[in-house]
Amino acid sequence: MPETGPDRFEEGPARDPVAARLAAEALIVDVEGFEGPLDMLLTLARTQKVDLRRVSVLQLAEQYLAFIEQAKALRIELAADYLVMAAWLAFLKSRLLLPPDPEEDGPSGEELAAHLAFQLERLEAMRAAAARLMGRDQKGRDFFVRGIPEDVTRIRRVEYTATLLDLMQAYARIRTKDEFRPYVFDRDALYTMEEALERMRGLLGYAGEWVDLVTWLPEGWETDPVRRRTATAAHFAASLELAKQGQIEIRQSDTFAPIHIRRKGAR
Amino acid sequence: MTDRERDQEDSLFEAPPMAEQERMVEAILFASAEPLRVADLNARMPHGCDAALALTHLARRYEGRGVRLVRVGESWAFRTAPDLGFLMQKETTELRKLSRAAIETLAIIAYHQPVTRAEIEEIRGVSVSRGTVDQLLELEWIRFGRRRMTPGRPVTYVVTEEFLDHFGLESARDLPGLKELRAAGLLDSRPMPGTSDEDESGEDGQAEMFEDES
Amino acid sequence: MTDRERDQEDSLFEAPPMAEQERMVEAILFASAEPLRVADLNARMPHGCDAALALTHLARRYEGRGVRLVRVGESWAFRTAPDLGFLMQKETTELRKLSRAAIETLAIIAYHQPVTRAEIEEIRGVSVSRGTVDQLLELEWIRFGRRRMTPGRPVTYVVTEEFLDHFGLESARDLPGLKELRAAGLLDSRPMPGTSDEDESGEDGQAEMFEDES
Repeated sequence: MPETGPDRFEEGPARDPVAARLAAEALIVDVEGFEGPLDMLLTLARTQKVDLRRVSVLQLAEQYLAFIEQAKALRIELAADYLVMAAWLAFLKSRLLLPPDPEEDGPSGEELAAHLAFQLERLEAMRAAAARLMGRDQKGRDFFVRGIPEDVTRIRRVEYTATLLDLMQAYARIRTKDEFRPYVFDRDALYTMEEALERMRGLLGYAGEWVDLVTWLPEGWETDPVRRRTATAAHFAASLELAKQGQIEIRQSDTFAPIHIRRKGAR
Repeated sequence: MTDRERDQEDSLFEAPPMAEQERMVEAILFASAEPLRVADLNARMPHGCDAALALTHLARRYEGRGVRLVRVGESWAFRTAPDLGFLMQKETTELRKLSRAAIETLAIIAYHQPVTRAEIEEIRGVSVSRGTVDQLLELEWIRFGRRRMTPGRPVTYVVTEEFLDHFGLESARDLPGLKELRAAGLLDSRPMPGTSDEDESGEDGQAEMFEDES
Repeated sequence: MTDRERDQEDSLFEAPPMAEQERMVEAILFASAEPLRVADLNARMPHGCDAALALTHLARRYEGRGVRLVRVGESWAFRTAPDLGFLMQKETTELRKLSRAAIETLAIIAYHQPVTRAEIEEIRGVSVSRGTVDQLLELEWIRFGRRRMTPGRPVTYVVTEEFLDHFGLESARDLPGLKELRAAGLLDSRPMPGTSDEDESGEDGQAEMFEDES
């Protein structure tokens, strides 16, 4: 970033004297080096060379505002949080300088100043703590872990379980394989529309005259009520499909009357 | 401590005291990712150190401890004491359901014992894999019975005491028959039209089988 | 040796003698690069062992040696003595260069835990970049703590056992200067005068955490 600084200014208007440009560069470098406005304030506070607890917040505010002014004069773009801090410090400065307005409530200038001092002290304390932390002996640098750790061999013992119920169910399954079916899906008693469609296409050639759809049911599906129902439904759906395709005609003389079909164009 | 300090002062440009050398060897060997030779140790320790001597001291210190200093070829390393090797294992038990093939095979053996592999296959309608039988043998739920006196003298399988114990049975004959299974709702109680007689006969066959045995 | 044998016979179903337990703890911890909890040790040792007691004996035995038994939070590990670090050039791992922001953020989390991102930002006076937190999470030096019971239920950050291990700390209470900082009120979450005291709970949380531990 510092390298790009001068370039940016060289592109700018040439009226800036060299000295000002150098100052601007220095300032840019400085702003870049700060970790935000609080960090800058802390650096400024250190220049007062007093205990942070006795830092003059008013003086600090003035220093900061002067810095911002200078940056503005040099047309340095400052991040928004620097400007927010400047506005707040300007407000604080006015509070500190003017006699307290009894009409106005809210914290006094002194309270706000004390808080800022606290924040600075806390930030500095954390910096010191961080430095002490990093100064400790560190693993992999000062002390070391076992170089040849021995892996714990995991012995996985698999224990198989089966209950008497499992055993009996298994046996029942085998002994009755032909008839024993889990009653989830009874495929045997289900006639699909695809099956019916397939079947009817094959039979269509014979349907020159009107035929009752019921007589089209396949063998073994006419008596058992469950099978009859599913076969009928499948064939009905299939006949609708065939009618839609223009292959057959359907007629029903009355509600619930038998449904008749015949091949289209048979006559 | 003052002794050591004096020692160190005396030997500002000499080798550290042997106790210190021992510590160094200990730390280096502990942290090293591989066994180290005496020469490696000497190379890493301050000038004038005698790693070989420090090693003998250190080895003595670890005698009878949970870890020991051992020589691996030309090199040295710390190793777990052999008698504590069992601590380096972690046993985990995993419960797993028996596969369908295994439970079916087991059921057939239980209901039809003594039974040959060919018979099991005939009843199940599929071949029985070697692994399935091995697994049941390993679980000690089945064992070999007497050979069948038929051509080829095939081995038979029977269930074990361990099996009875696991399933809480006094004898294999306590296994419920098909009728009881049906009564217990384990079988679809709605027989297919025209097929009801068939499984009845199966049941008979099974009863027969147990009678054969006695 | 005969003594020990007699001991072992006597205690066939009792815990092994303490000297033996000490060897066991030594072997297990020597074999592990990671710190292990007392509960982990007990789980791997024979029934009835008292790993905690064995650890105190063991720690004494390794005092002043080249490797030391150290406590890391709830866990224990062997680590080389820090004064011998100079011998370990080979083992030295390249420590990732942490940015100033990362180091400060880490310190703030360690000293103020559990702490929210907003609180970290308030202390540093700048926003915390995602990368900074990610880096610390990746190093496993910090982890998410409980959510703060304030509006928005923000997540909090706390330091991990790996953090303690890395910096050779027994617990977060052993952070350097923690007492002084707390006495000076510098770990208080002091809200800006005139703002609502939503942050109050944060202060409680932190005090609580350190008290919990003691």
